[in-house]
Amino acid sequence: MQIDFFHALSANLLSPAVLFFALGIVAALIKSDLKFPEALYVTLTIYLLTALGFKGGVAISEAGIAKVILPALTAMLLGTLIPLWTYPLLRFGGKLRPVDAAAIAAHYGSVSAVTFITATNYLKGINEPYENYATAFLAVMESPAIIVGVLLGKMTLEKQSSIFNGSLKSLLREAVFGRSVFLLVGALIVGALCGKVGMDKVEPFFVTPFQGVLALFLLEMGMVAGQRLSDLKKVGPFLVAFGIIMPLLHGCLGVLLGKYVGLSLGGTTLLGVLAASSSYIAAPAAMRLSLPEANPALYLTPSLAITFPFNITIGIPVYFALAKFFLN
Amino acid sequence: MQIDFFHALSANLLSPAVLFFALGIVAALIKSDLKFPEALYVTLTIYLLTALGFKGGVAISEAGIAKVILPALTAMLLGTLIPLWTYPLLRFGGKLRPVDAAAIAAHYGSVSAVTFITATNYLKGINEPYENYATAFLAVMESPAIIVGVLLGKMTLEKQSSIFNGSLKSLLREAVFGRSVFLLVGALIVGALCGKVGMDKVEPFFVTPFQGVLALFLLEMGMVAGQRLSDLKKVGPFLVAFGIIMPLLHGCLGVLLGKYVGLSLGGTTLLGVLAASSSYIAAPAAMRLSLPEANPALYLTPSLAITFPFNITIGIPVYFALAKFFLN
Amino acid sequence: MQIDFFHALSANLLSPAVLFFALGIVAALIKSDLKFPEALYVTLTIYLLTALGFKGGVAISEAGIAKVILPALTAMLLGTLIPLWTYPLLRFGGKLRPVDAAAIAAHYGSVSAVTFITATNYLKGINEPYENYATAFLAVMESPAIIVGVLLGKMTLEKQSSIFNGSLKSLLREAVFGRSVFLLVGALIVGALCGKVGMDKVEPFFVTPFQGVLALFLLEMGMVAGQRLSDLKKVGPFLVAFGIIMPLLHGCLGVLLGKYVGLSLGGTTLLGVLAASSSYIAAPAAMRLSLPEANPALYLTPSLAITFPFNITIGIPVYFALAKFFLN
Amino acid sequence: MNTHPMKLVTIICEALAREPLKKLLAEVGAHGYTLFAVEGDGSQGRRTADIQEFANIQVEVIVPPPVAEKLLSRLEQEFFAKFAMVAYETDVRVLRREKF
Amino acid sequence: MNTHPMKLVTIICEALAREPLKKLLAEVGAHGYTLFAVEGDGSQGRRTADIQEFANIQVEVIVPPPVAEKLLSRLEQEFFAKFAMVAYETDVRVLRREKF
Amino acid sequence: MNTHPMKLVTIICEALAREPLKKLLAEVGAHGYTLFAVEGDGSQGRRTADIQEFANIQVEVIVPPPVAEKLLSRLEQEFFAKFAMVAYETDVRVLRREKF
Ligand SMILES: Nc1ncnc2c1ncn2[C@@H]1O[C@H](COP(=O)(O)O)[C@@H](O)[C@H]1O
Ligand SMILES: Nc1ncnc2c1ncn2[C@@H]1O[C@H](COP(=O)(O)O)[C@@H](O)[C@H]1O
Ligand SMILES: Nc1ncnc2c1ncn2[C@@H]1O[C@H](COP(=O)(O)O)[C@@H](O)[C@H]1O
Ligand code: NA
Ligand code: NA
Ligand code: NA
Repeated sequence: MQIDFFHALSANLLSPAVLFFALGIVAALIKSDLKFPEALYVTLTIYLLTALGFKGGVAISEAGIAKVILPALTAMLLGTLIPLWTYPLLRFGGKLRPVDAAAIAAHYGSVSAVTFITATNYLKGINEPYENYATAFLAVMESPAIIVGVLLGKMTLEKQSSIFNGSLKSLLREAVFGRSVFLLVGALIVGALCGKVGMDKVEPFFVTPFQGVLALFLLEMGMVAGQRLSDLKKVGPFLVAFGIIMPLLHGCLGVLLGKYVGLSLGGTTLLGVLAASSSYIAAPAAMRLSLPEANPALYLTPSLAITFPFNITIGIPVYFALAKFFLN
Repeated sequence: MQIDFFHALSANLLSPAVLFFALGIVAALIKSDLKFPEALYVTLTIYLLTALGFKGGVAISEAGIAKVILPALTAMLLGTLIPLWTYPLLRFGGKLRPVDAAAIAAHYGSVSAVTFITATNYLKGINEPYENYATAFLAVMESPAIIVGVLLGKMTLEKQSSIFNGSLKSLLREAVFGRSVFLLVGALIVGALCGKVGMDKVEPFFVTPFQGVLALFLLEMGMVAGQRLSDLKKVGPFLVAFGIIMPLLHGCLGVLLGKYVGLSLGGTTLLGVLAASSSYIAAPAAMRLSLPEANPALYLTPSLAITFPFNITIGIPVYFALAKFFLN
Repeated sequence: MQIDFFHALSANLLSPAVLFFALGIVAALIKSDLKFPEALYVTLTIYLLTALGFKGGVAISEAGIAKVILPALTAMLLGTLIPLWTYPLLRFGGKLRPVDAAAIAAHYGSVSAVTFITATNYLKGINEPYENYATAFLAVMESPAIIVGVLLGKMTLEKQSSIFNGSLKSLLREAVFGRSVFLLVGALIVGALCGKVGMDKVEPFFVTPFQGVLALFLLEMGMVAGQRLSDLKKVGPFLVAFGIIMPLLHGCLGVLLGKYVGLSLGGTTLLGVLAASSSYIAAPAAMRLSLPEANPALYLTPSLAITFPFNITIGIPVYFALAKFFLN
Repeated sequence: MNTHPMKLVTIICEALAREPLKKLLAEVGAHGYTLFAVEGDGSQGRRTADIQEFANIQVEVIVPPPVAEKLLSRLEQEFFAKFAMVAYETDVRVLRREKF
Repeated sequence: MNTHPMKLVTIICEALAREPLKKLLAEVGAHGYTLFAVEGDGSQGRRTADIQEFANIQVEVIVPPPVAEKLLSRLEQEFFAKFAMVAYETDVRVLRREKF
Repeated sequence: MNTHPMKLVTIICEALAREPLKKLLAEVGAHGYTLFAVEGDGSQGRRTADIQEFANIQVEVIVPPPVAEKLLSRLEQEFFAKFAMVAYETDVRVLRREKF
């Protein structure tokens, strides 16, 4: 079992995706002048989300929507609930201001698409099958925690000025129609409508080169995360520990739920990964708009500079090992 | 026959390319913040035109130039003539100003590369072979109608100011050396010189992922077209009807000509598509420069928001059905 | 032998990569409005360097580092030495100012990654195997000549002002951590760590479409080089001749060294190509920063508008013919 | 040729402020604006141009002096506390006064 | 250090005007210019940045006051009717007067 | 609402000057800056936007008048000979004087 785990760990650490991520961190640390153009960053994001959604949609059309509903609802519920215990923990354990606690809780209830993709990559690498429609879990887990977090934060704050009055409405709008959810859900529907026939046409673009594109993207994400490392002093030891321990707890929880809704070993791992992952794009953007009083260093840094690298490198094989353990 | 057509129609409507186009329209309608970077838009255009031209060139080198000349000249003639009847129709039927009638006539005589590509995609999807060198028809049909349209418009206008004196010369220059014609013809020549040997080297880049790239591009084009939908009120019912009926007539005409020059079922369909398609990039740019007095809402909106979506979704299977009907 | 050479030459001239390069030159000469977005240029560079480095690293992991060391050190030595004879030749033969002679010497001792990639492409096209780890030679040859050239130039100049005092330190930093060397060496290490297992995952992205991407990139490079052609009058006949004769001499030298360190026919050709190639990105950037007194037209134009096109079209098959001649 | 004095108000801020800002411009009565992406550094840290959501934009808007005053004072009251932002005004001279 | 008064003429217009504009700049005697892509909104509708042919550019050119006057008046006469365009001038102070 | 006079120093130069320029800005005491890529033409030739290393950037920095003077004079002494560059200052009015 232990040997198994180190095997799984090194399989992850020596994959091109993770190594390019490490290279990106090095680039940031030595202040290399390597820089991805913004347009490339956006393009890679669009590609990864579209490809992911499309594949997921095709998988749903094969498996039938009935099979997907229960685990998807479970995933959504999990995302909604996570802020409810992370908030008091941060508020009273971490002595954080209410608005900061709410913002961080939103991040850890929400999910990271890149972490999810890296996990599917990892499963493919070790030839472990998984439910391709798991993308649907990703799609439904992004927004609920953000909404809960913002509501928690709002309850502690006074009224907003005129321009921002509609902010709750625009938050809900963003949660449903925001860039990433829109692309993911849209491509999911397209994939579900096309099915296998459509997949045959676009497979050489959306599927075959996917892992390579991910490796290139993680090089950039390594730079983005690496630039945040210098902010770690600002967040203090409590949040650093939080950024490692909570993913492990949530990973466990996700794995257990995955088992109870009857997912395969691969799917169970993925639900663990989703629960463990924290958002560093959708959630921070929502906080800046809807909880501008919260301190970005406190919510973005742990999520981007601790939890994200931790999950990418060590977390994923850990959640896989947990899933294996619980499923036997 | 009827069953056949609905089969063909749904094959088109359920293809990833067309569904992503629809998704783009939805994104525009709900004002999603999804946005393709300009650099990505330009890159996709460069890729599609280069790949298309290259494949066409290789096909010419296989088929021999002799086979291509007659249908290419026919296509060119068709493009030149279309403005000659669309102009009076718009002028007297639609009661449009002479300069606007001329500008719209130029658009409908010229062609849309994206519509052409989507049609080849469609033929590939239903396993209907076509002359790959048909790209040459696309290349020669873009400019003639634009020149004719501008000449028609100029005849109704006074003299231009100093800076724009050379405008006719620069129009001809643009018609031959403009971005899209240059890329298409250039890649065509490169492909013709390399032949099959060259194709083997670059096939995994220029051919295999082509359909997927098209799907991504149509997502963006859906957004572009969707943003124009709100301008439809400005153009009035005559132009809306014009934007659907003219393509059908021109499609018929193209199909008939395709039959008489001896093209296959696929090639005949493509000539119909070219005749039916209208320009929404090259022609508007030329009009802004050479007929700045014309009203952009009147020429761009019908072409981009009516004819283009109509052709992409319903038109292509219709022209295919027509080709089938006439060739039997 | 002669027939053989013309065969080899035409195989190169009729490859898609070289033909697209020619098309780019045509675009520049006729002042076409075709333009690649900056982000696309940067993306293609990142892709080519990463893919190249990764493949090289995997090759090292297969061949063992021991096999690579001797030829790599030889390549590095060659790069270091080239400025030592080009400088006096330019200074006294060409009657150039010391600082200009030093700058040009730096360019011709350094290398062009694109020329190298085109050469590997060429070898693949004629089915001539080569040591994949030759990328390591490219990686170690970029910087030494730049450092030597700057040192030569500095010795002839007075002290610098305050902001630029650290310029030598920052030059060394740039030489080791600069964008292109960093990406190349970084991807090399990643590839060496992943080995074959990693390659299997990313091959459809980093290897299969590589030649097509190169063709697209050379279209852009043709435009860049073509825009420089009008500066040729400024550089005078000595530098024009220099830009063709020196590559031939250095190509010979590289081929001979390749033979003595025991490389294969393909590898020997590549060492010849590296020696013959001259830098037009890293070196000019370093000169602008570290030898700003040198005249850019004198160093950039010969390298970019003469040597680069010469090598791409005629040079590569010549160095291949030389390698064949010497190895028999 | 007649040129007329106007105010050019320049606002540099994080991209997230984009939509509220556009709304504000409409409310105070600006007839147009120009906008582009920028990089920057300031009291709230460096803003690189990678993640779109965290990038900076520069908005330039030409308005009559009273509108400029209204715009700046609403920025001060409603935006400065919430967004990384710099705003300043410049005197410019335009053709076609009625356009602004 | 000596600074000298110059005019900065800023022109925001659709990208299609680019080449005629460059020609005009040369004709009135500008010695250089700076240009970048922008998004914008104005009386002739929103200009997004997707289709290159329909995008907006901003051109900035530093010239002596008489050149600025000539430039603006020719813009007014020859360009305003044909292109979506805004132009204005600002007083600036430069080093190296002879450069402009 | 109180606006205060400041200087906006605009520097257009080749991208290679970027790091030395940032260093200079810190040395003279600027509290922030804004930067974006531009195309341009001037006495040292056209700068297109393809090869990053040879592109142009525009840097805008708001500073109190004495800092502007220091900045411009150091640019003149240390940068003009080495880099393709144009620099000028404009009078602007800002909110929150203490920010600059
Ligand atoms: N002194 C300054 N000069 C020019 N731009 C500035 C200055 N200070 C801040 N900025 C810009 O305004 C943005 C927000 O500023 P801040 O709120 O100070 O972080 C920065 O990212 C810069 O782009
Ligand atoms: N008041 C304004 N302030 C700043 N930019 C403007 C303004 N009005 C128009 N523009 C810019 O000028 C372009 C053309 O304006 P228009 O001709 O009014 O459509 C617009 O797309 C904007 O980028
Ligand atoms: N008169 C001018 N107006 C606006 N920008 C200029 C002017 N002259 C030069 N520039 C810009 O400054 C850069 C460097 O100028 P130069 O050193 O003259 O080549 C050019 O590439 C332009 O972007
Ligand atoms: Na989570
Ligand atoms: Na047509
Ligand atoms: Na060399």
